[in-house]
Amino acid sequence: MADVRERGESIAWAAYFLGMLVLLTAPRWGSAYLVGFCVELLSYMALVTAWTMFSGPTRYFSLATAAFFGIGTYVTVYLGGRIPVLACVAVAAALAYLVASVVGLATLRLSGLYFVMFTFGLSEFLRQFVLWFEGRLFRKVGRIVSVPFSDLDLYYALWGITAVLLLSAFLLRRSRLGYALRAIGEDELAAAHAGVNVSRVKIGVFAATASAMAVVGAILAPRWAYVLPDMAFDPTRSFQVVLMAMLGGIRHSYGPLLGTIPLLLLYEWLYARYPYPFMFVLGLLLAVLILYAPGGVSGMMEGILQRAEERRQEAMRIRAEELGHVESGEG
Amino acid sequence: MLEVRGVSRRFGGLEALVGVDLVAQAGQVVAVIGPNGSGKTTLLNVISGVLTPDAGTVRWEGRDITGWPPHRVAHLGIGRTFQRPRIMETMTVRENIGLGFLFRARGLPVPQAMAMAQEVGEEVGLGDRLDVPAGDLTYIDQKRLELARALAGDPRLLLLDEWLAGLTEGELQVGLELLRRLRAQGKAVVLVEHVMSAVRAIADRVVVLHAGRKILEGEPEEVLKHPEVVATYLGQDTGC
Amino acid sequence: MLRVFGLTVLYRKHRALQDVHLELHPEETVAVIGANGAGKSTLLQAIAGLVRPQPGARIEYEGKSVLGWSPERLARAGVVLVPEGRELFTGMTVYENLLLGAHGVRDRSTVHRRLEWVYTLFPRLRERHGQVAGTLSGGEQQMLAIARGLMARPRLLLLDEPSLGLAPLIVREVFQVLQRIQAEGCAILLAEQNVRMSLRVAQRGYVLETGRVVRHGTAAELERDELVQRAYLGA
Amino acid sequence: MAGSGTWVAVLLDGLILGGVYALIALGLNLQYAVAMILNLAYGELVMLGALLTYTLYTAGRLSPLVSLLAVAVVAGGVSAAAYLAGLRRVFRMDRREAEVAMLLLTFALLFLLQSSALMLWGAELRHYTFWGEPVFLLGHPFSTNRLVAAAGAFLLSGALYGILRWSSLGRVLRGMADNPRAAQLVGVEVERYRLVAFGIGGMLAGASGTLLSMFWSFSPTAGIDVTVRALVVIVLGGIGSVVGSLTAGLLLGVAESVVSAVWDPALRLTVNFAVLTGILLWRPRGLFGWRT
Repeated sequence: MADVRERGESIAWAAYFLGMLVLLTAPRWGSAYLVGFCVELLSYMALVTAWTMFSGPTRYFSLATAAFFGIGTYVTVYLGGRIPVLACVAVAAALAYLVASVVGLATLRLSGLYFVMFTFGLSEFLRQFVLWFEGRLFRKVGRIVSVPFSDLDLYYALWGITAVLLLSAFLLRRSRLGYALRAIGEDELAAAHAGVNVSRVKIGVFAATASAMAVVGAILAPRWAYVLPDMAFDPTRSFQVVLMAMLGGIRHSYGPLLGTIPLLLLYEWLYARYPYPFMFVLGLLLAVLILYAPGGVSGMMEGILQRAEERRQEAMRIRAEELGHVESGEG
Repeated sequence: MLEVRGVSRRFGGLEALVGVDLVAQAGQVVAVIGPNGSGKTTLLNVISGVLTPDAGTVRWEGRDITGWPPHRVAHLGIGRTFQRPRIMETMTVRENIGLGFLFRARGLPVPQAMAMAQEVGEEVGLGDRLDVPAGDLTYIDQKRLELARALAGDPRLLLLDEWLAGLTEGELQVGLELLRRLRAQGKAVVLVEHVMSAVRAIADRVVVLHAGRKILEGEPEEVLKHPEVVATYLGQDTGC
Repeated sequence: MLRVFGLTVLYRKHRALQDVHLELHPEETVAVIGANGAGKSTLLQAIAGLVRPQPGARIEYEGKSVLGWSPERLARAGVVLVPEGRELFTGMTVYENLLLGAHGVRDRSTVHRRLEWVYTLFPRLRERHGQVAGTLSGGEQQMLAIARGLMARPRLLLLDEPSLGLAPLIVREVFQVLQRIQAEGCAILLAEQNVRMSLRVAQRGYVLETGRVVRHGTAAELERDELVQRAYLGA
Repeated sequence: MAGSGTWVAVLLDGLILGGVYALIALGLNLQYAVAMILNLAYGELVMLGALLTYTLYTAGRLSPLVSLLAVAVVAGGVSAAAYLAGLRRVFRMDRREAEVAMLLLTFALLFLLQSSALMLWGAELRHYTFWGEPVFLLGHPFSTNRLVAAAGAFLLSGALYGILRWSSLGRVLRGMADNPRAAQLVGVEVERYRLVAFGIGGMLAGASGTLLSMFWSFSPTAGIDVTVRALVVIVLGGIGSVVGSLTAGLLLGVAESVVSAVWDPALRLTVNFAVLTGILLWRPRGLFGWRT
């Protein structure tokens, strides 16, 4: 049975890397609209991959994607003009790492409940803090982003971070760190007794993925002509990342990305025309997924593959019996 | 050498452990017996770092490890199994055992750790099911898997919590044989157990706990015949 | 009163109980003895509806099949379990624990009559009635757990390891009360490691070893039986 | 800013605000401690209450005090429906899956309620004036609606506290919060009482919405802010502890009014979060009790 999973996994990952190559060339042949869509796709692929690397195996579900993304955005907004873009990205990563470490220290030693609650509140807290900060410093909220960063540079930078995240997610699966995270998700006490420093691993990986999210935010900032805290820290971004991961299925390393493309297409097509009904449908979809298909699309696919495998082995066994029967009959 | 001195721990009104001492030398099997609720598992939790004692000290190989977290205690070469086996159900048997090799003090790289798991798997009788998901194993095999994971951590002290419970006669002999081999390798074993025939067969020393206190210690034969021990188990006929 | 046929319970593919048959007549005390891990608690939990037995089992209480009933429905029908580890409302007072024991009893005077009855059986609980349950000593917590069970006026009381972690003096007090409870018409199924005390209180007994009933007989027969000795001390 | 007079005003203002926070936290605490569901969509229920009151007042000329009960019943009904429709299934899952599923389901509920409210009422900020005239308390002007709201909050909190403390229903609910397995063993129909607790929690949310709507402006997207404050209060007060929620609610109310008086009202949530982070780092179990 294990080889069915192996094969399914390697096919999926091969497809993703191929897809990334195609995306790399998109700016050359794609229309402006298509490139815009690819940017959206790359950003969500990056966010979903980063989110799943921590929340997938450990089952600590972070609702703070929007918060870290927002941190990245505002680092570029404030420092974009003054320091080189790469420095912006580095500062964003460092700041998010710091914030995530504090969140981790405060909650990850307790039950998962505190962690989810805290991350839920984080983006709202940051949104209001930046609102106050801007009001105080510049007398008015909302900033125009002027950064010497052409669209093409932005695209390739975004492609870069997404590729790095995909590669690390792929490598994580069979790595020591990957096993530590899965062990923590299954039974923290047993993991600790096997020698895993549970707190350090949880906080470290959570902070690393948080800084990756901030990097995505920092890179994307120039795309918004005009930035408001409500847009940068919009809680629906956390919601969509969780939904994409759940739709794809978090029990497999390749699962979450499966959920990204369909939802993004739905978003592009419906959100503009009827935003509120669309959000209602998404809420319903998440509820249905959790109740009736926790394994998500990849879970269902694997179920189908496994049943097909069983039927194939069953058929082989029957044929073998008939042969055996025939031989003994002759012997 | 393990030295537990005057360890006490309470939960609200309940005194789980009161001034308990325990010594276990290398190459020695110390059985800890006593009726349910006598504090046996709490004692293991204090040694392995799950609980910090209210009083008393835990010393291992000359070093005071009282209150150390479980992962640092594990790195000092102390392995542990639990009353209800705690295994990683979605990982295969090989991967479960590999965790021990991965995260012990001098952890091995992944391929090597998974390869080494083969040998330890065979030693506990799981050699033929290395690629089965651990969730599919029976209760007894899961207990074996837990021991294998502990052994992978190259321990010099093993804390076994009712590891021999629920075994048939044949399985029991296999288990005892394995414990004898571990003792011969110089490992110290603290065995919390109820199966008296096993205690009689393998224990070098027996410690008896009752309601959180150590009421007796000594050779198995002598202890198991002692009136007070018989009373705690079969109950005193204090008239009714 | 209670009849159990072909009861098998699996725990992680392991047979915690294997085809157990058991009977209990009205106002009778039956002891279930066996070493730890023999399946005593599992048996009581299966009867109390906390654990789902394998198909083919039959559990009849007062002639009706109660297989699959929820613990709360069984409790209201008079089958009360005092579980291993007692499960008290540790953050609430002794008095409140007892009142909750009589959950579902509308008539206040009945509740108070039962309260008086229980306080006479366990005088120390009357002294401690305002104290928070979590701060009681081990023995007092065990008495409160039994008293709370009695507040439901059970016709069948399932007692799981009442002597758990108690000093011998208190164990005797607890068992004396069991005798008085039985005298007032309550059948008791007692799962207990403390063989001698339970055979003193019970009329009949079943001996469990790794999930199977290996011996069944009157208290007197079992007391002399060398198998019981071996089951415990591996003589 | 100094002067003893103004400090009294700040303190009173804080207690008024704190009273409403305590009420909100009580409802959330009841839903979590008894029904064992931490409802991330709790703020949306409060917003629903506020918006319903707004419509009944502006369109139906119904005074908020009159519509309070009706709004509470509707919010309670919505909570009960959500519980029956999906949250109930959480208890059939194994423990680790259940906790995550419960949180994600309420997260989904949040967007269901928010989007419905946006569809019905649109996104703009709403406000209505009701009993705006000032009343002098210890020589300081307070708008009547604030005082009425605070009075309502204290009344409802007191009533809930009384029910929990002295009534038999309250004893059962506290028993379920203390030890659900024990409640089952004494014959409590845990399934039914969880629904009752979740429904009552929803009613309190609706009622808090009505009270808040009297002196706050609100929009369908302001629910998250309310939930976050309530979470801070129950963590500060110790999850599952009624006394804790009441005390913590008042404390936070005062802290916020001091901050908005000294620095800037926009910093109110920042204070909450700073306090929450401090508490969790220093004393993870909250001040008064613990229950996770």
